[in-house]
Amino acid sequence: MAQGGRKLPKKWLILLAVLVVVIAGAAIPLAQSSTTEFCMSCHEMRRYQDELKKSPHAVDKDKQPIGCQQCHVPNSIGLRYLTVKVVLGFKDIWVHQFGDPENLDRRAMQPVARRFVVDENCLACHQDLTKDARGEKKISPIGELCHQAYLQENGNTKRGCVGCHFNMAHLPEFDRRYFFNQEFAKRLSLQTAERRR
Amino acid sequence: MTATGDNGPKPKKWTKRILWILAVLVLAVGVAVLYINLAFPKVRCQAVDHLKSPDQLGDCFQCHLKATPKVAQDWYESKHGVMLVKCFVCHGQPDGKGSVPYAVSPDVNTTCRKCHDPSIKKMEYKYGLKPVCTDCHPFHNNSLHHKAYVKPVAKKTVQ
Amino acid sequence: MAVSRREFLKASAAATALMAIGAPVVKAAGSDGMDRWVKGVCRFCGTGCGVLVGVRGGKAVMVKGDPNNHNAGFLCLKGALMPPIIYAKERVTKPLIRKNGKLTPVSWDEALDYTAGKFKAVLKSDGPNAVAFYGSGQALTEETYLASKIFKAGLRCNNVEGNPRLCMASAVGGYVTTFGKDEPMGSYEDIDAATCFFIIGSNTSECHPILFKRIASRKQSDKNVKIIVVDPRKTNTARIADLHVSFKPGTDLAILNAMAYHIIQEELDNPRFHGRYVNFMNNKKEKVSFEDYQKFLADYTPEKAEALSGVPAATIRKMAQWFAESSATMSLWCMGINQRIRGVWANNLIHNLHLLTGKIGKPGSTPFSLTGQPNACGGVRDTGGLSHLLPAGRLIKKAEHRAEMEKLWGLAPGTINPKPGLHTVALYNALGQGKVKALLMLCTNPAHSLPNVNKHQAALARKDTFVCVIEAFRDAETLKFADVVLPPAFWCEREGVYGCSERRYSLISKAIDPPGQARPSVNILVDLAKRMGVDPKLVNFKNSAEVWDEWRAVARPTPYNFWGMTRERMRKESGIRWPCPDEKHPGTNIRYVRGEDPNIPKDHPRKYHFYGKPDGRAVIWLRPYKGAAEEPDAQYPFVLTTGRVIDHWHTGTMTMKVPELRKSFPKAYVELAAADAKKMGINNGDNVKLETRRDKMVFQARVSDVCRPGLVFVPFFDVHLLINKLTLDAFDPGSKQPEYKICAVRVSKV
Amino acid sequence: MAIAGLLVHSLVEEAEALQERISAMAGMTTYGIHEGQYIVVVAEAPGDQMEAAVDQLDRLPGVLTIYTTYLTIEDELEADGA
Repeated sequence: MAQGGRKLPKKWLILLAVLVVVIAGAAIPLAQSSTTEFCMSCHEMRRYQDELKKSPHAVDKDKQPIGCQQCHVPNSIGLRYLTVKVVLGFKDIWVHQFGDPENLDRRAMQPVARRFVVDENCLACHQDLTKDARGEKKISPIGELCHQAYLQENGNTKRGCVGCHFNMAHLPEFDRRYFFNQEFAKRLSLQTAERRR
Repeated sequence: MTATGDNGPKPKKWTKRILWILAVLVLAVGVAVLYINLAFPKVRCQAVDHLKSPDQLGDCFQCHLKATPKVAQDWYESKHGVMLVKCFVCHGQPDGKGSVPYAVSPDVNTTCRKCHDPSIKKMEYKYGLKPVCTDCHPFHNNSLHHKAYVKPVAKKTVQ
Repeated sequence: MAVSRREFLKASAAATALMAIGAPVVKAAGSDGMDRWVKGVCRFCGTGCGVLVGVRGGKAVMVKGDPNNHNAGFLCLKGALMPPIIYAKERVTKPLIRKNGKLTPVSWDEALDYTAGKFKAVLKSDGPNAVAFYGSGQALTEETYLASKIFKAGLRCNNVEGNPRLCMASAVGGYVTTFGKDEPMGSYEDIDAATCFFIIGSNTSECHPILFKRIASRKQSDKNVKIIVVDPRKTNTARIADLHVSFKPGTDLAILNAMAYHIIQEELDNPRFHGRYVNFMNNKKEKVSFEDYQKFLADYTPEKAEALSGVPAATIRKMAQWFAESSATMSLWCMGINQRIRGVWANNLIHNLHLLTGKIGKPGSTPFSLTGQPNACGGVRDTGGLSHLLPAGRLIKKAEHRAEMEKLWGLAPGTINPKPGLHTVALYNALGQGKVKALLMLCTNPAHSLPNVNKHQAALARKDTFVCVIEAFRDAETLKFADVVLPPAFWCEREGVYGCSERRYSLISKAIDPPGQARPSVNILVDLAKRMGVDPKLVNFKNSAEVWDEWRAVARPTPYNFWGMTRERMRKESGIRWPCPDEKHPGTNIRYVRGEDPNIPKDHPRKYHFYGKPDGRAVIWLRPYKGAAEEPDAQYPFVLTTGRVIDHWHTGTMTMKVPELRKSFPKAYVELAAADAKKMGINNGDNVKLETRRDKMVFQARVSDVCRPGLVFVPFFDVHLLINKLTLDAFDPGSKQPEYKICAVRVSKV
Repeated sequence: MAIAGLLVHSLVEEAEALQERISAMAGMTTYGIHEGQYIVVVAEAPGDQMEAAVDQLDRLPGVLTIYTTYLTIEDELEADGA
């Protein structure tokens, strides 16, 4: 088999090289397609960026604007990352190409979008669940109970930051009446007023 | 791969291979779908088992106004909210000791029938019984027609 | 046309209908797992919703709404939660006598003989005025009628009182002084026809939820319906209000008079109506002219009312405009108007607005007094269960009424004591002074619900007074002072009639047997009366049905005639509204109107005939303004008001047995206006001390925008935090109803 | 007096009470309950008030719907000398 051994590594080597090329080849477009600019290349996404600018997640704590991928694409490269990139990527392209991108059914999209935002991305910036979003004040007693239920210390909400924290970045029309969205809605209405003038 | 007689009956070998490929494909898709449903659950918050804080337990609305503000406001502004049909009437008591069984999403047929039995019978006669009430009548925000009610939720408590 | 021809046509009409039966038959509704459904009425508020009690294996397992009664199958959040109360472990199942300080179980004979002995001793030593009976608007009609007969006829004692004195006496005074007869003339059906609702002094959404639902549905069905809610608290009722008017507590008389002023000034009144059907009378009961009424109203201009009440004159004008201009106006009021130092006058002023504008006796137009308790109307007001009344609107002070009753009850002339007995507050004062020595109580909890309750608890605690209580729950506050406790059958464990706010008498059928040795109260009273030496002929009733038949006969010669409501008919139908003269009569929707009210002959010359008054004319009273008994001052700057929440019923003896209701309102709280709380640095949940001239107590604060600044509210359901220790027992000189709604209080952070 | 043959379809539990109440109404005669929920009623009322009478019947509690299976105003025609 030794003789085969000499021939074999060459075949495996080629395979390995091809694999590396394929992965590198795939990684680059995957990485490139995970940037805000890429998202904005489709016109229908413009509205989402406008909303993001007025949302509590417009900028992070050192005033850098937050990109789409920081929430919608799982941080750690892995199976989730691949699933999101492939499943959502394919869906986006399909809708952009064959769907009706100009008037998307945001009410139907909301549950799907929330489904694919992983907690890991939220926890990337908000590590301490006993502190408020900026990590300064202690959260309210009710908030504490909720997070204990999230961590399954007291009761069990069965996962999901976005299961409770709604409209953190985007605010469709039908959600603007809720009292917890009042500031966000007011900022948005000011923005549309400016644009109309 | 030891080659059997390479001029064996061609079609049988091909169909076997296609079948194999199909099986693998189906398996792959099945695994993918299973994985997606596991890794990315449809409903992100199911309150499988309610928190255990007895003193807080009584007043569902005060706590849920903070914990799940959307549902709380939907209920408050719905006709059930105006009529003070409070949470325990349909959902029961989280510790399960109440006379109404505890359910995050109560069984629509028995719960609605408690009050709306006559109108369900009338509907049943005229249009036939639709199994799930909430298909047409959304439970929390059964909307109220025109300006009949003060819409926005008043801040229940200052804090 | 030959009769046979006609019969033939009718026969063919029937035949075609029978043939049509061939149509597909819809699945009959199942009985979802119950052996049988027993018809009854809810045990709680004066709305009087019909219920069906689901009985399985001899146990009441479920309660749901009766689709045939006025509530069409709906119940409020506590209506269906009866089973945990029926089977509460605190149920009294054996008679108890207090022996060296502890209530110990004894046999029925021992308890009844002991009680009868005590009563007989007091009767012998101090005469009939030293005993008393204190009943309830939650007892059955038959029980109250029987007790009233036992005391007034049997013992010649007029000290027969009941807790409707604390809630409905002013409404009775209002109706009797304005229309001559008690009870509203409209019904719940008016809600479906009204285009303007004038709700004053009532938190309808929490105290009469099903009526609130009906009002809301009416508003939802017609965009033009206007709802005015006049209440210093912006309660849940205001959520469907087009106009919520908050005013300084105690100034409602000025507002009502100012509305009348505006109606006349804008000539929105109905001179033809009040010219033909109304007399104007001043406070000295002298007839005056319409011009005098205008002169009287001159010092109630909206501007003057604004100065007193803090309600902008424009708002008062707008209210009056809507009231007068709507096609059908229904006014609803409750304790906010009744429990006042001048509750009768407040009732009169509301009736004035209806009589002035002619908005009465037409569908949707009626002044409708909401009753607190399920049987205050049918049980106590109609059967004469108060110290100045005789059954069916008769008065003790009227000789011919006494004579009539003596004939009906088969008594020797002059048996009934001509002097009316003691009203509730006077009764408990007399108990405190030792003038009354023996008290029998039925189905009520005065040690918790009387105003200025410290004084009255002391009265009950006196060693030389004997208190016998017929009460179903061991942990009621009053049992601390009871010498004897007799266990009654509770709610659907015995049969009997409840009469609700809209003159509807409904039968509660017996669904299950009472626990232990509990007995129906009618039998307890009969047995006790016989042992007290009352002539057996007066009380030979075997069950409540027989008492009902006698009561029907007694009411028959009066306008309260409900002779047609036989027991069988009551079992079949879901409540009938009196007057109902015969078995075929479907009951009356509107009174005092020819063609609607059976008491008015069909050919009567006048369309509206207020037969309670000698000349058939109602009265618009010239009632001057009167503030509260205890106005806030420098020392006690706030106004304290008390009331109910939807989750609990009165003293919570029953609703505290239901896990959900106990959890949703575990203890009482003080509701503070946000502005006041901020000024005093009180946050939501802090402890706050309330102090009045009578007592002080600490509550948890609930800061919200419900109360207006300067007002605090405390619900009275909590047995551990008896707010009635702080309230005032000043009462309306006319109706003797105490003023629960207003007293001065000092609020401080603990 | 017009005559109408009506089939009143009522809720099962209320059929008894409803028949009682209908027979108590002027100009209405009932012919028993069938299948537990159909009440056969023959209504007699002046032609112009028949519609109001049926409407009043319809508003009774427990009534699901009413079929008119027969209607004649023959005798009124006769009276007008038609």
